[in-house]
Amino acid sequence: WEEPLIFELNKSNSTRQGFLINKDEEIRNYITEINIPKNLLREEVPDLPNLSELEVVRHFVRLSQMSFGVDTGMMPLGSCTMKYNPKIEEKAPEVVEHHHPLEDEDYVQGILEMMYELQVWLSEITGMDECSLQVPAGSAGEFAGVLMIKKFHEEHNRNYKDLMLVADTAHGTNPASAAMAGYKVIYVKSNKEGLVDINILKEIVNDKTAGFMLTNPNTLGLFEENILEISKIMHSVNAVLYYDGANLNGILGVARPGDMGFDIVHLNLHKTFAVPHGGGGPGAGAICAKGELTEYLPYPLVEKVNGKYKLSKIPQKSIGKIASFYGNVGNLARSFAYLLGLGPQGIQLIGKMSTLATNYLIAKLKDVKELELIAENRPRKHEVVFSAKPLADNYGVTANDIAKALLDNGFYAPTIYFPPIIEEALMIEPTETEPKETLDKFAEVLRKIVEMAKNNPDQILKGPNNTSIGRLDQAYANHPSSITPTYRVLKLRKQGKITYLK
Amino acid sequence: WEEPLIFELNKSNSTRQGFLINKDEEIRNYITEINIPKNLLREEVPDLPNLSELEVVRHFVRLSQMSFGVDTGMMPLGSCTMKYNPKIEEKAPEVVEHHHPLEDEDYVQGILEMMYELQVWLSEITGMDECSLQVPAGSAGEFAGVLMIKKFHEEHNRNYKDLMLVADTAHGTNPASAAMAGYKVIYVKSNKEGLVDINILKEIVNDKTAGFMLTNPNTLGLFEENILEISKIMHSVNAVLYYDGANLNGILGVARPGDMGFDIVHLNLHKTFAVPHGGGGPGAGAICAKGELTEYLPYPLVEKVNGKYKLSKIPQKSIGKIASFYGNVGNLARSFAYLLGLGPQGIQLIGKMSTLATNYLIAKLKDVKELELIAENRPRKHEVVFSAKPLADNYGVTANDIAKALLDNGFYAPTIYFPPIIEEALMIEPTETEPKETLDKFAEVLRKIVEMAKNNPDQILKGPNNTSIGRLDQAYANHPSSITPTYRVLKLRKQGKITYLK
Amino acid sequence: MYKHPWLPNLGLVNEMLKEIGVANIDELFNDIPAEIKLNRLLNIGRGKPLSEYEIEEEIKEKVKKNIELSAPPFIGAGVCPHYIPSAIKFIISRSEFYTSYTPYQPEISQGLLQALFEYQSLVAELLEMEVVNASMYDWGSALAEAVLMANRINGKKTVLVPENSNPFHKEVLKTWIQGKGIRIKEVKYNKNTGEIDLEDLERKADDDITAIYLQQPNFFGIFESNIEHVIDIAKHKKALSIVGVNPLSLGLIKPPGRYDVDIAIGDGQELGLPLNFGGPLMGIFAVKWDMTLIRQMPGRIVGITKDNNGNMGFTLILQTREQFIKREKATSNITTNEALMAIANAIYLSLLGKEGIKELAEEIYFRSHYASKKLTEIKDVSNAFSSDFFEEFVIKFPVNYDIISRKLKEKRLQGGLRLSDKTALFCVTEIHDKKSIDLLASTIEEAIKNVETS
Amino acid sequence: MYKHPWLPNLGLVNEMLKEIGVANIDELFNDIPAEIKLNRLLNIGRGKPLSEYEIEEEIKEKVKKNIELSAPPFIGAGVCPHYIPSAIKFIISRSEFYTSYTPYQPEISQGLLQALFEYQSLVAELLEMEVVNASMYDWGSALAEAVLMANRINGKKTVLVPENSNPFHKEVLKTWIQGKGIRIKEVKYNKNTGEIDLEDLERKADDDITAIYLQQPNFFGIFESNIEHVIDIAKHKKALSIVGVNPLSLGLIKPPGRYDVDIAIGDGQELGLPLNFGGPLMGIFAVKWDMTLIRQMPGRIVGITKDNNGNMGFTLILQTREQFIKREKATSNITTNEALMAIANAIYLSLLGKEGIKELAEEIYFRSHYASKKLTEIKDVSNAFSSDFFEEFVIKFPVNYDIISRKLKEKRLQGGLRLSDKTALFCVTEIHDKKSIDLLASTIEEAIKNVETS
Repeated sequence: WEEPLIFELNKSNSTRQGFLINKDEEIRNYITEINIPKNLLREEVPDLPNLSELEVVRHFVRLSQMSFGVDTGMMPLGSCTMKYNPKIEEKAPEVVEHHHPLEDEDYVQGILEMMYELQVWLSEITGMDECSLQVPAGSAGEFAGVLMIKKFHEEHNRNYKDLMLVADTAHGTNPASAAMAGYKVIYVKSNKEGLVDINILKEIVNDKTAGFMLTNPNTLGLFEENILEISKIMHSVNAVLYYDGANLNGILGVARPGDMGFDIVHLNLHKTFAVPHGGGGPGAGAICAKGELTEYLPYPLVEKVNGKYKLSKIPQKSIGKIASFYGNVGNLARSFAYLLGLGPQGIQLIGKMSTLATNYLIAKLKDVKELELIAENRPRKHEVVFSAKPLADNYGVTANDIAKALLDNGFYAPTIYFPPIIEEALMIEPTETEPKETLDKFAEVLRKIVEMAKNNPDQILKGPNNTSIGRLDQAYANHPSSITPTYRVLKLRKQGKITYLK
Repeated sequence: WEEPLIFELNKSNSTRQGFLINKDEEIRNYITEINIPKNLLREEVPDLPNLSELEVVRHFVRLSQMSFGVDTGMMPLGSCTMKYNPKIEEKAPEVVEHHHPLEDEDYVQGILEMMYELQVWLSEITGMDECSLQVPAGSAGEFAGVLMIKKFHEEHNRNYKDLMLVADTAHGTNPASAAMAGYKVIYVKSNKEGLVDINILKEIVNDKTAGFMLTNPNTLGLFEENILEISKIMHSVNAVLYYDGANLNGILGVARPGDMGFDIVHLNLHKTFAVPHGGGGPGAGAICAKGELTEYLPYPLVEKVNGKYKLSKIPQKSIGKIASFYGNVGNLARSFAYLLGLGPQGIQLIGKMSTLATNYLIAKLKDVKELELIAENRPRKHEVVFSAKPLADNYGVTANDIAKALLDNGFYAPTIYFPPIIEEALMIEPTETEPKETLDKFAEVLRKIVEMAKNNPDQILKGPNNTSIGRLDQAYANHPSSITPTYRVLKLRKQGKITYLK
Repeated sequence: MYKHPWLPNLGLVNEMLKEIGVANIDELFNDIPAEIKLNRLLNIGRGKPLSEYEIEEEIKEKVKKNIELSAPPFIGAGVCPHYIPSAIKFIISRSEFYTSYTPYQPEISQGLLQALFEYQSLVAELLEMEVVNASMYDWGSALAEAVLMANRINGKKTVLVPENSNPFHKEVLKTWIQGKGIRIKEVKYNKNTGEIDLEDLERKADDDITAIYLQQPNFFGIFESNIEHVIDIAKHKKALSIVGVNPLSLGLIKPPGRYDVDIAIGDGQELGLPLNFGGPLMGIFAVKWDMTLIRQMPGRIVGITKDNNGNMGFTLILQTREQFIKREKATSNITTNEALMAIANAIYLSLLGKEGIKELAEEIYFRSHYASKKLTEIKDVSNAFSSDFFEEFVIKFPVNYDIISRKLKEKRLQGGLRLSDKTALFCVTEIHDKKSIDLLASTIEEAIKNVETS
Repeated sequence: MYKHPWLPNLGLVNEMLKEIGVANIDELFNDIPAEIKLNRLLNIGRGKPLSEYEIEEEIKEKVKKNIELSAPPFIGAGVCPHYIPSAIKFIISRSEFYTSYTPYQPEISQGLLQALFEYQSLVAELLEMEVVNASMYDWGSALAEAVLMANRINGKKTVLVPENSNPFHKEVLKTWIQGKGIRIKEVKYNKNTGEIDLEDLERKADDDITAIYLQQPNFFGIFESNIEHVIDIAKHKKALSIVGVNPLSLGLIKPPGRYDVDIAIGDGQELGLPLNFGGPLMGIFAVKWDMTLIRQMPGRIVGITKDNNGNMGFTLILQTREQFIKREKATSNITTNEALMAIANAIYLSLLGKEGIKELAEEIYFRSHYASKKLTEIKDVSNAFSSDFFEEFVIKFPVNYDIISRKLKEKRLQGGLRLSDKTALFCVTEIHDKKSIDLLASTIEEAIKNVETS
């Protein structure tokens, strides 16, 4: 079905309002005038829709029904860790919901204690000395980490260090974050096994190397087994080894970045620690460091002073604040509840069971020759990347087509075309929360799609067919003559008030 | 799509559990044994499914997506008053949620005050002297009312009164309730205008008449304009005039049953006062009475004694208790919030705006000759009943077929084949909460369906086509050889342990 | 008033009137005699339509006028506090369930129908009975409907009800059967064990009994150990057997289906519903595989069927028993039931699973026995009955229970239900922790000591 | 551990290992060097997996360790308490929104995409600007991204920031621009009016300024009355103009689009989000219809397109700016944003409508002026600035504000934000009722009197 734009619901253009404003008559008798200078007053009311509560609720309920979440089915989006979000987590924001970030600390001891415990737990989990919860999402964590590296070198008069190494399997956010902090980015090529090529690394690394941004397991789901040597190489030139926590799920409870030689770690709480992804956000993050680097963490951290929790800890050389206040505390509360539910015994099973799920899925698909694997004898951790190149080459069915076919079969699609070193990549992360039955079904559907791609490629190329709309035109969406980022643009274009975007 | 039965999700038959039981080890050290006599112990664990939280949540979320509520679209179910349920109502059950019905009254003054206020407001709304909130739904209210009539006559030594009059347009619950109370039911025929035939009534009424169960406006949406005369006739033989509140919405704030001469009134709070219908329940009700009859109301009522609210009011000749405790208090709280939001000015508009909506819909359809109206010049109140007899006679398209066609067009269906005096009845109640745009769309779709019924009846007879399943086989569902009311029956039948139902 | 969030057409009145062809709304009410028109505002609410914010403030005020207890109430009498998994409220709040109605149109309500079918099926497994309806209002009305049903089947006019069954349910029963002239005959219980007095039962079971009712565990929380015997008597007297059960206890004890009872009833409140000050509750109603029973069963039932393509589907079945077809000959007048609560029960049982229900029943058993033990360790305090119990139990005190109640109130505790001057019925579940139970015991001990020393 | 509600496959490990062809799970970790394997339990949580019940108890304990205020906090600084209509939480809790992710596959996420498009469109109307992205983290990071964007466009290295703009946002700005070597030059404000000092601005606006930032109303709640002038200076210096707005104030005052600003930013927290102890907030980011600006804009944008049958649909547009295509050349590193909060904003604005937003802004205006008046009626208490204000305002006291804070604490009130020894910034919205405001005023009066009499 199809739902009109919210601006087009009230066709009769009648006066409606979805909730009433509570007006205090006594106060209005007391303050009778508005004294804002005339030239500042709004002349035309904003063109918002006038709707009753029913219309607004029904509209958005219908829109929701045209969406897909983990609660509706498996979302094997690689590197996104779309695990199930336990419903008990939704009680946790009660701790923070009604409190202002600038309230007297005595009013918010419960919140601060929770943040303190989370700081301690995340340090323990990562093997780092200290964590700051400032960062509202993963890429903000990366950015903070890179700024820490930069300031660290500046404080040590190593301003000449202007190169940031990034693995060629890294998430796109890594180079973007490094660039935002003013670094030049050097990509480190992977070897045939999909791992950092140590020889190349040795050649690249020099005195100008500021740091190396790595995720381990990497985006192929492979554990960088030479991590200790990598660490040695980096530290030999005073470079900082940075851990991108996006892929932590596959080794959670099994190994810790801190023990591998990493100096800085960022975490995506919305991935590894089960904060719901909310259609793109809000997430939550943490940025952790070891040794001297803890002095550079974004402030403030919670500390316990004479039995009272305070937001007073400001690391000596802190890079500053990343967010207006203390990060996405509402979501920190959700992760807090999640960790309570796991406990020491539960958390050690996350890495194991998610890795088991990935390798099980691989095993179920190992005889499908059209889905190629790099380093096929290596076990994967949280995810696996198949290449659908044989299908693209021989039948014209691309990774994108396979993605659309999955949508038609009750599954969300994997991450596609990533990492870029794998052609026609299908990046699949099943997570530990999908029952074996669902993994079996997913493997079966993927197998069926591959068969169909070979026998009847046209049908796949026409897909998806079961979704609320057919395959969308990306060129039209982005063309300067038709690009429409808001309803306002649509209206103005119709009125001839704006034209070609230039 | 299709969702397996919950018993068939865990195909691997593995140990799973959706939530953990909190076990107190200290207590288990203290109480170490279970001393239940051996012969009482359960031998086989119940055959419940073993599922993770994700599986349970995903299963029921998917099932919900195969359902339809007011939040998804208009539900014109006649006499069901499927109005929009404001979301603020969902805060209201906080007042009652965690309180036990037998708690000390000092602990629940907030609840009791709310119940007290609601008793008073509902008395004011109905024009009655007193209301009891004991009844968990409408038919329980009817039953209570009829029992009151019975006891009232018994107390006055009128045991010979064993006939209960019921209008032939009445809801099926009226005769059912009367029969449950031991009355013989006499149907009062309607005249050509769809109203109680006064002449017939006069003929029927005699000393044995215990009461008359009437709804006004009746199920044709017509106001019984002779209500004062009816009342006089009934009272002349000491019979009780009973008001079925199912149809109150159309005159809410405009006229009151108490002022019409009714002695007892039941209310469906889930209809008139916006309690969500919950897929069939829970509802909430009230039973109200005037004068002497208040002494027969089900107990307990809330009263205010020295500034304290108490559940101590037990009408002198009370028929007793209808529910184990005090009715569906959680839903009373929702109606309480609803009434606060309406206020005196809002509530008087409910009857007007719902009546306006009905007559508007009629006007939009008045040129559709295939939808016939009895007493077509009379204004309707909350609802209207069309007869699709011309379509059934000429094209073989029945009211049921039209209902299915509506499902295919984004609407729920009207109530059909009711009241029985109208052939091929389509009973439509739009309510005051549907925007004019929706009414227009509904009229347009209905018009389109009528056209299609004439031009291409086969297509309609094959419907519905857009629903998750095709038209269902009622004979198979009810046949003694295939009837399957539980999964247990399905299993036992497969195992040959049960056969033909006899 | 020209706008209100719940009234979308206030600004369109004239336009709509024009389409109708009348001048004003009042014309649509011309058929109402002038003398019964209201012509004034109703005196309800707070004198004006409140904004959402103001409604919420009113609700908060009511919450504040209640008192929050320092521990979950130790009172039960058939309605007991339990932990409710978050998934339940989450699911039943989904609009498609919550704002829907009785699935008269099965094709568009398959999800709702399947959920109700699953409720029926899950409870059927718990009870080991074949047919379960999609809910009655509560245990009390389920009992009443069971007796009315027995009367419809065998036409007899006396029902035997033990004195140790829930008095609140009995009150409801009494109300409901008065119209049909059915009499209740009460059966004594053994004052030592707390179980039903079989001799008295046999004595009273004459040929006019329509049904025998038994509650397991009974109102005192005591396990009845002679159910077979009771069922035998019923069969012998051609009366129906009705057994009321606490569904959670069935994690430990034999289900009614194993005794070949005719009708099993109970309340689903303990399967995932809040206390709700006593409502909504959730009446369970089940019968065995017998056409006579099924045909006379009250309430809605969902069954499996097929669509025109042979796909499995769900629909309401046996509707010819219902009031909208049978009118005064219907098996019951019930239409609106507790469907959403039935779905809550289904979710709860699905989350618990085979092992969970056993673990939970055990935990409740342990905690209630711990509480009983702690209380009876107090000097002169004892168990009123000797037989084993589940969740609820009766304690005998050396002082008037009112004195104890008053003391408990000082600590914002809700003690058990007063049964007599010196006895009370307590309820202890998995949400009463050791600390709370110990506080209950120490407070009671203190109250008793105060009396002794004063 | 053989079962856990969030780990469905614990009982299937062997079966799954067999399919894989390894003997145990550890084999799957053979590539991890032994010396970095953990081999012990992590010391987190409460030593064991807690049941849901126990988790809830822990949450309740944390809630109890907070203190519930006797009135909504009178503190703002850009994050203000408002009434949140129930429909918002209800809708954003729908699984299909809540547990979904960035709509990489538009065909299956049309609802989510449309909701985000509607957010963009509603805010566009409020701002009267043509392009709005689907959210930044918060106002602070939106400001930082705006300055980084200006720098990308014109390569210049100084940003002018008024002293009367929000210091918390400035802190964030400072952090974010350090990597690019951009400097902040602060512009003074008029100590009487509280508005920006135009002379100082002109003085500091040299050729190296990349952008000029202005906040309206500013940090002190004061309306800036010379925005045109500021924009002119920016244009003249070929710098970008960035205006930060309180979105609710736009119910009353002229939107940034009317001043032809290049970039408008703000926080959606005041459009239907709880305080959340400062997060999640919701960064608004908008630009005018200009290709250079749009191409350099950070964050995700949803646009209209067509499907292969010509039906209108929605998809992410301009993705070539983003990190997953452009990597180090991306306009920003942002991926996860505040999408769900954007939907909350969209619902809020849809519920408010044209009239509602004006009424609400007026109500806030009236109440904040009432509070200001009540406070300044106290002897020796005055407004710090003379220009008119909205929602927030600065009050000057005759005594040290710490003394006042202490007194407020006795009544469980949260006063304004201390700006100096004797000034504080207060926030008053539609949820501060007359009673609470009067209590605030009387408590402060008492505190001052106490000092005078002691």
